[in-house]
Amino acid sequence: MRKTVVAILKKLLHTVILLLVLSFVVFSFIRLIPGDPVKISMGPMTPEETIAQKRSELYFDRALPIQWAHWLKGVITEGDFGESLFTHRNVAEDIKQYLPKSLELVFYCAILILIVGVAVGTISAIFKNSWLDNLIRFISYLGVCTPAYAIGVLLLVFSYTLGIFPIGGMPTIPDNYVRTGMMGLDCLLVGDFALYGQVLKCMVLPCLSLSLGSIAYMARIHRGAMVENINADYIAFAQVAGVSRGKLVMKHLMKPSFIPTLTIYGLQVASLIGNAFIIEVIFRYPGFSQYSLNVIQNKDPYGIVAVTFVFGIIFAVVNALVDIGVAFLDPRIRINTSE
Amino acid sequence: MEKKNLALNIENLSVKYKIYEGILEVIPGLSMHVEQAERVGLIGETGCGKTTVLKSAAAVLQSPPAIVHKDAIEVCGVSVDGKKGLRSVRRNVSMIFQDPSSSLNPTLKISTQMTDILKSQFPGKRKAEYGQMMLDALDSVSMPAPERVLGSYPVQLSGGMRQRVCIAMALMKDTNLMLADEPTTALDVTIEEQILDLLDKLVREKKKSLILVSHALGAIRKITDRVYVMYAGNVVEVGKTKEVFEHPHHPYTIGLMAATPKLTGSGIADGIAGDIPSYINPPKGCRFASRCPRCTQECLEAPPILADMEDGRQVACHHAGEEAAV
Amino acid sequence: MSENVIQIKNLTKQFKTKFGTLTAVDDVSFDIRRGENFGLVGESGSGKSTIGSMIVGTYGPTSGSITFRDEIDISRSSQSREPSLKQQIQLVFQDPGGSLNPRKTIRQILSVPVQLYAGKRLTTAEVEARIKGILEQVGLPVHYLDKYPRAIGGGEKQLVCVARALAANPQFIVLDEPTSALDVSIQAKITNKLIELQKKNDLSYLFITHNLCLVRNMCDRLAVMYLGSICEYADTAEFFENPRHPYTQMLLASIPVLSDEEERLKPQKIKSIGEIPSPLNKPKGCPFHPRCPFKKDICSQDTPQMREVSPGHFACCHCI
Amino acid sequence: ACGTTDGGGAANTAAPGNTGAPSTSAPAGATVLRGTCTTTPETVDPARGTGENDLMLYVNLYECLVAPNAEDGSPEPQLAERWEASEDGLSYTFQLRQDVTFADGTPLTSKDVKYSFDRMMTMGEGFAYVLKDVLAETVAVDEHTVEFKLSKTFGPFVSALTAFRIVNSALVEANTAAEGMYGDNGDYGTGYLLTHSAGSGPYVISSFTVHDTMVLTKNANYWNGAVPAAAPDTVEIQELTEASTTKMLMSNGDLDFVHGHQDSTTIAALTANDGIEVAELQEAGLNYFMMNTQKAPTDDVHIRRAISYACDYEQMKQILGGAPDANGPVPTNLFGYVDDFEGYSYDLDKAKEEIAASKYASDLANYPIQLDYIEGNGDTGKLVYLMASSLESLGFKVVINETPWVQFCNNEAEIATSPNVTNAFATAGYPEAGSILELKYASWTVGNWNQNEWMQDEKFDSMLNEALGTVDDDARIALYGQMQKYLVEEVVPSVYTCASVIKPIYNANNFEWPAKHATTEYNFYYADYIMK
Amino acid sequence: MTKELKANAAVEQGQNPRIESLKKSWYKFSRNPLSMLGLVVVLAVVFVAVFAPYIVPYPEDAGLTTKIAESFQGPSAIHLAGTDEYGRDVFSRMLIGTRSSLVIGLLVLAISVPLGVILGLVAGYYKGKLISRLIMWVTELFMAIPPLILAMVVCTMFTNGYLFAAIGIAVAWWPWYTRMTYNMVTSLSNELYIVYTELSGVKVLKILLSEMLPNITSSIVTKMSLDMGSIILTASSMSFVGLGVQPPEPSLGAMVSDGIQYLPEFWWLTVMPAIVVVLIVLGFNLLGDGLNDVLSVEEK
Ligand SMILES: Nc1ncnc2c1ncn2[C@@H]1O[C@H](COP(=O)(O)OP(=O)(O)OP(=O)(O)O)[C@@H](O)[C@H]1O
Ligand SMILES: Nc1ncnc2c1ncn2[C@@H]1O[C@H](COP(=O)(O)OP(=O)(O)OP(=O)(O)O)[C@@H](O)[C@H]1O
Ligand SMILES: [Mg+2]
Ligand SMILES: [Mg+2]
Repeated sequence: MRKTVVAILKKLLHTVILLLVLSFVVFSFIRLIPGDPVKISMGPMTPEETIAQKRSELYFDRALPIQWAHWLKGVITEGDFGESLFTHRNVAEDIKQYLPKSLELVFYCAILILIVGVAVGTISAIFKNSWLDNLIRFISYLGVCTPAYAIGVLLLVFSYTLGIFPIGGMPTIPDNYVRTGMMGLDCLLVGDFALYGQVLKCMVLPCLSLSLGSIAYMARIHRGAMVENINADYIAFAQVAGVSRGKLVMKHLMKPSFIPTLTIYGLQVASLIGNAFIIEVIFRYPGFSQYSLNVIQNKDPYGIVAVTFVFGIIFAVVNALVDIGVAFLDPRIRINTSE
Repeated sequence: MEKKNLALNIENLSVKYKIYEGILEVIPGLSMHVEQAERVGLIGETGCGKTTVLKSAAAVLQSPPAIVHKDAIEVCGVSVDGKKGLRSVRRNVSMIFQDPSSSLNPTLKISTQMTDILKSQFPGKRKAEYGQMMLDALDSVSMPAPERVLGSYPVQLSGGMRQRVCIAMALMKDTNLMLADEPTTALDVTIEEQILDLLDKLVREKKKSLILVSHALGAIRKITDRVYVMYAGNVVEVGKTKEVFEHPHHPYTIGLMAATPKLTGSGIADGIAGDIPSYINPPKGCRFASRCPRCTQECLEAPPILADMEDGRQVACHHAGEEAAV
Repeated sequence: MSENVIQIKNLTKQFKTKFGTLTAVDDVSFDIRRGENFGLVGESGSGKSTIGSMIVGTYGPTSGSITFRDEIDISRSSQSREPSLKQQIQLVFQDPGGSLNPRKTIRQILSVPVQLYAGKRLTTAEVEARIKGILEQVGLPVHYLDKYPRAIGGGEKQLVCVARALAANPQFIVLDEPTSALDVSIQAKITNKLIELQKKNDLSYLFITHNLCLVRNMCDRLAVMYLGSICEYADTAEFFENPRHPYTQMLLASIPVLSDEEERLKPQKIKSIGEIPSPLNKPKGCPFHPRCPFKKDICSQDTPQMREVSPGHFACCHCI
Repeated sequence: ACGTTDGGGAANTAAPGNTGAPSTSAPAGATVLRGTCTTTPETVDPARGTGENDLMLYVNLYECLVAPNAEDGSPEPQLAERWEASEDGLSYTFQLRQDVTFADGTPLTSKDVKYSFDRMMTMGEGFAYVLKDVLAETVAVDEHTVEFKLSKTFGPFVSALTAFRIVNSALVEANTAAEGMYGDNGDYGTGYLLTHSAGSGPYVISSFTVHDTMVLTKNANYWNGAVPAAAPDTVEIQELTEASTTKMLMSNGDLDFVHGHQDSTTIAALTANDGIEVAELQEAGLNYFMMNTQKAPTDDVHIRRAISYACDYEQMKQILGGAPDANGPVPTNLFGYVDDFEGYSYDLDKAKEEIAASKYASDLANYPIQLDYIEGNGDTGKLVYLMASSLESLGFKVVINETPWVQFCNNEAEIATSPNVTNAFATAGYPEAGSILELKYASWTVGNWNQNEWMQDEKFDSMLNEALGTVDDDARIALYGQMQKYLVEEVVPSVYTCASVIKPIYNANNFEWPAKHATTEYNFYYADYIMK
Repeated sequence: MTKELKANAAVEQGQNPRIESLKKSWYKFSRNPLSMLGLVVVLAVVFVAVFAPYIVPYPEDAGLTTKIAESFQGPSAIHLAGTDEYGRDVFSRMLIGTRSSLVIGLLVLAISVPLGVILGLVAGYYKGKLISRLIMWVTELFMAIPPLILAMVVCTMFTNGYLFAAIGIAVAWWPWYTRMTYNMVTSLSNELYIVYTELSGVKVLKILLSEMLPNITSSIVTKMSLDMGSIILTASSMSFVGLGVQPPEPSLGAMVSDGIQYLPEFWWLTVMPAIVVVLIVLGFNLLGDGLNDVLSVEEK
């Protein structure tokens, strides 16, 4: 297992290097696009000298490699990702502000997806070909094909008419609560459970809209994996050998079936953050996706680089976690990489 | 024959598989029985339905895709019908599968898999007791270093060790009937011999009934008393093992024996040309007809019935007793 | 006819794997004579296919040499071989299904070697004629040409593979377990066909198998491998009458046979014990010593050398 | 009010505080006013913003020497008691009030004024451009006297001061980072002012999360008597781009007001609810179709006239919910507006005549007109569609582009990427015609999105310079008048669709909207609000 | 069953085997009602996309028409899916919007599939060599970022419009084809028939094109069909935030996003185009699954 972890860490490092190269590519791209983001950021009538001054402060008047090296130096030595032209402050600060909120949202979604997706998939597989199974399959097929924004809008309208959940926004977290930047977690850390409850309540709709598609997909994958494994010899063997039915399904069948599910799960969770912006916009959730959308639309150079970088890291970390999870579940992999 | 005393009785079993291309009529109507403490062999070409028969006997055939009809399947007098029956039947059979590497759960430790079996067989014991039982079971299959094996995952074991584990697990259940589906095909000859000897010994010691399926005709000859020869889902010949091997009656059996290379170096007969017919729309006459040197019009029209011969053998051939023709 | 088709000297092949170096073939020497059917027997993982692969040039050996017809050094991988050499050494695999492209008809499959080795541009008619000729040789009906591999049986597929090898008009064919994926009844047909074709076309075979009975019935000479080394190597008849190496004896003793007559031919006093070790951690000394009932101290120290125990009969054991 | 519509150019929905759950930041019993807008300001720094949303915030936090008065927007004293101009118009001396303190209690002195002006002029952002070539030096004569030395006469000088806000120099200096792009001045406090206020206004920023929420609380030390008790203790403004959410929150009662250019359907839907009302605030701005005078085919004045005739003014006004007429380039409510010329009316026949007179008459199909507008900017899309279909009926080929705000700005920055015509609202930077005339038609202000006309008209430039340099009000108005006439009759750079009216929606059950102020942003002066 | 028999029989008689095998696949395919449903939907979508301007009731509504007086009418016999804020017929716009969805989907595939597959073939064949590592490295580079973000970044770097939306998505899409092809080629390289052709000295290009490519086409085609759905979803998510097809040209995602501000009163503005998106995606997914069934079964 240790060697597996080492192997995975190596892969992570590899990704970081990849991302550095990518940041260079993005830099070049941004320099190539027409338009002057610095000028735009400074308002319509700002004189050219001031803009030039700003440009030079941001290293935008230097050759690409120099600019990139400067940026890289900042990132490495002081975690300084450069100044965002969109928020006028250090991108690192922006990340600090927005990312935890998105991570928290995604965290709840991830839990929801895992539990509901697997549960539904399992039920569907156990009652294979029954009307329940068919119904679940039909719904999950629809779920996979429905864009998240449509689900979001639907939930918005429903909840508006029924008035159950708040339809947008988050409670204000007092400044002295802030520790991690994750709203719910901060409330918990402080011990304010009432506020935590409110945070949770506000997260219900964005969470649901973001997860339903993935839940449907997961249910499909998990059902498929279960159904495939039901036919495996070892299940028949365990059955004849006398393993009880509950154990057979929940342990002997579940564990191997979970391997493909987990891989897909990782992909889904990683892409949640990237896909969340629409939901964040609709539900006024002040998260990182929305920020990404903004910096992208504003062609904010350092913002875009940081956003791609952060997403890359998240992707890599999630994948690494999945790799570890799979290695944990599947001794074949664990043993093959560590012997 | 006193049916109550049979370890296994299958009457007129028919199995179809529903697949994408259509319906495979694999087993059209098969009967077989195993007496108490009898060891029976089941041989036949790949895909002739041996595993299907065993799985139906152990009531673990997946349906769908399998569609099973039968007059009766009884294990030690208990019919597999109904939920209760199913459970008690499963309690009365053990089975070893073709491929040891696919019949152990790759994601669970050997000890976990064994404990789960023990827990359902002997509920409410302490952990240490289960541990001891597992060690005993592994000992009984002469497993080297049983402790290490218990802590391992299947991938960490060699093929021979895995098969031993499977046998140990199958033996944990105190059953009358043991079904062994090609327990040695995945193994090398020298290891195969060890496993067969082991199986033979255990079954003899515990006076179990055994069905052994194997491609290795030699193994069948060594271990079993009686043999069923199957071709394309049908039993074509039944008889005492030695006799069938020495004097096969059915043209398929004859071809099979002749085609098997001998240690004597007497050359190899030309074998049987052709393939098993498709199970989708199988021929309405004898399923062997297309490959049979004795084939006549009759064979193409009506399926032969398994008929008693004077020497106690049963053969399903319209031309039984015409060995000379081959 | 004592001219050697293939001469193998001190052939060694090591693979670098994640878990260390794996010596798949360890200092192996033998030769195959012209027109001979040479059997290579051994348990799974003993390195038989690796030898075959080196002969056909899938990869080159780590050390040692392979000589073709006493003159041409072929211990190089296939890329650096000239086409004529590739043509003269052909290969038939164990798995007939896997060795035919499922997307091509038999005609397309066979036309590849026909055109490739013709040495000149052939017209469609010429190609067709040659393909039909070859198909006839292996005894398949012409209408098979338009079928896809999945539409024909396993035995027939293997015949197509043989036909494809023959289409190159080779001198030597490596047969890597050509029948072990097939049923006995079909195996017989293929082996007989192979023998027939060998006679007709003056071919030499390296016949790789783990079925000793089959070797008994079709090979002229054979070598037995265990964990990458050859432990015994002799004429077929001599070998079966007088097996010398403990492993060969154990192997012979383990063969399940169909009659009492055969039973009597088996060595009686030896029983199979132990497990085959992984080639990754081969035992020191004689690779067989952990399982050997006759082992002495020296067996776990020194690797035994191949010795000629009687004319043409070699064995590799300290105790002989 | 100033030159830009809101930063995002989007429908200015205003975000309420927290609607999901009651606010926890305000103490119990405190009144909270919750609003939304589509883009909240990026900084609290008064030297940087010029957008409507920036100004709405600034008026609550900062004060100027002079402020526009409520009736007509003309300057009246705020921090200054009085002022006088020198004879030659090159020096202005301001006497400051003595009782002013900043929110932290520090008294306001001439040092602060000098610091604020120096800071703005050095930074060069925001409204600095107005005085860029005019203000030579700011001198703190004594503690409460400031003298501005001008390098040339500038008629609208006092008026322009309404855009220059005074910051607490001690506070800013104490929070200035040493490193920055302003040499000795380090970052000039820009970092601090990103999220903190340093003014003397009735409110202070208590929390500012960029592009998310800003929370204002009452300034306890307000110098001008306590902030009325009826005014909200806390104002929470959230950024909210999704109109549907805004709408639902509003009708749920979770929201007190929604700022900005909502489209007419939303307004109609919302006002149907009990207590929800709409305020109509006419800005010192217009809706313009800005025609590029440098690009074919709009470089031909006949084509520009044709477009002016092709505009269905009545229907457009209707689409915008009955906006007042625009007559000429200067908003009718702006100081310096003159009405002594005839504008254009919807007349397709005249349009055809003009086309026939143009050099592109035979070749219209080869000169497609690219028509851009800002994504999500209320009902402007409909105006553009109406115009485009009208033009197509005249035989033009029209390509429409709905452009995100930033893209829009980017395109306008260079002539190469500027389209033929754009539609946008433009407003004056300070309450005088000169402001909008300069912003929209001077040859030196091209490259900003307010001027897609790309005017390079020497005659106009000299007229403008003359007018701006004229200190006498009446003379200046006369000159403004000539310029307006010249533009409408000879240059025809834009189509003046109608006046710009913003329509904030508010919940009259929750608070009472104060009397209307002539200058838009002062309608969002929360100290005047009366909570219920 | 009789049809099956005939199909079998035809193959037996050795008519053109390729056509016969196609016929057989078609027969299998046609027996699955869901796959057929998918096919029908996809055909309908294609038909609509091609002929929309000729069959819709108000073709002019795809353009600059404004009929303010008719705006916001609910679904009725005259306007099947109601009218929007400009008084345009939503039904007509939906059908015409289908076209842009499809065109973007096809463009993306047309760019990413050849690119991805060629790179994958080369990288797979030369596995372990420098060129292969380089290709796979670049592939990974592009896969390290969520596709939607990547597509948007690329998109904003260009101007708006069909082609650039397609390029943006394609930039995020090709790596998946490269990786898929790479994986298939590397596993094919171990297939004995490839080993054989390599050993017998067949040229690399021929191995890649005539031995390998036919074996991966069915997987690629299946993936393409499934991807069409995802691409259309992605494109609609992008046009939801204003990237891609520009108004007045209708695009389904933009219709939904424009309509959101009129919720809940004028629900048809969002609900109708959303249903169409779901339907199109569903169609391609069903078709893809159907193809997958037929083609992968055929492989065995
Ligand atoms: N789950 C299944 N679905 C569809 N067809 C099946 C299934 N299981 C078995 N079959 C078919 O039934 C036939 C008989 O299968 P079975 O496994 O019983 O043969 P067998 O005699 O055990 O063969 P082998 O010697 O290869 O193990 C085969 O043709 C096989 O294709
Ligand atoms: N390309 C390779 N890389 C690494 N190890 C290999 C490779 N090819 C073969 N081996 C290893 O070399 C050893 C000998 O393999 P080989 O295939 O020659 O055995 P074999 O005698 O043909 O066995 P079988 O009867 O199973 O075919 C095995 O342990 C195998 O795992
Ligand atoms: Mg079987
Ligand atoms: Mg081999």
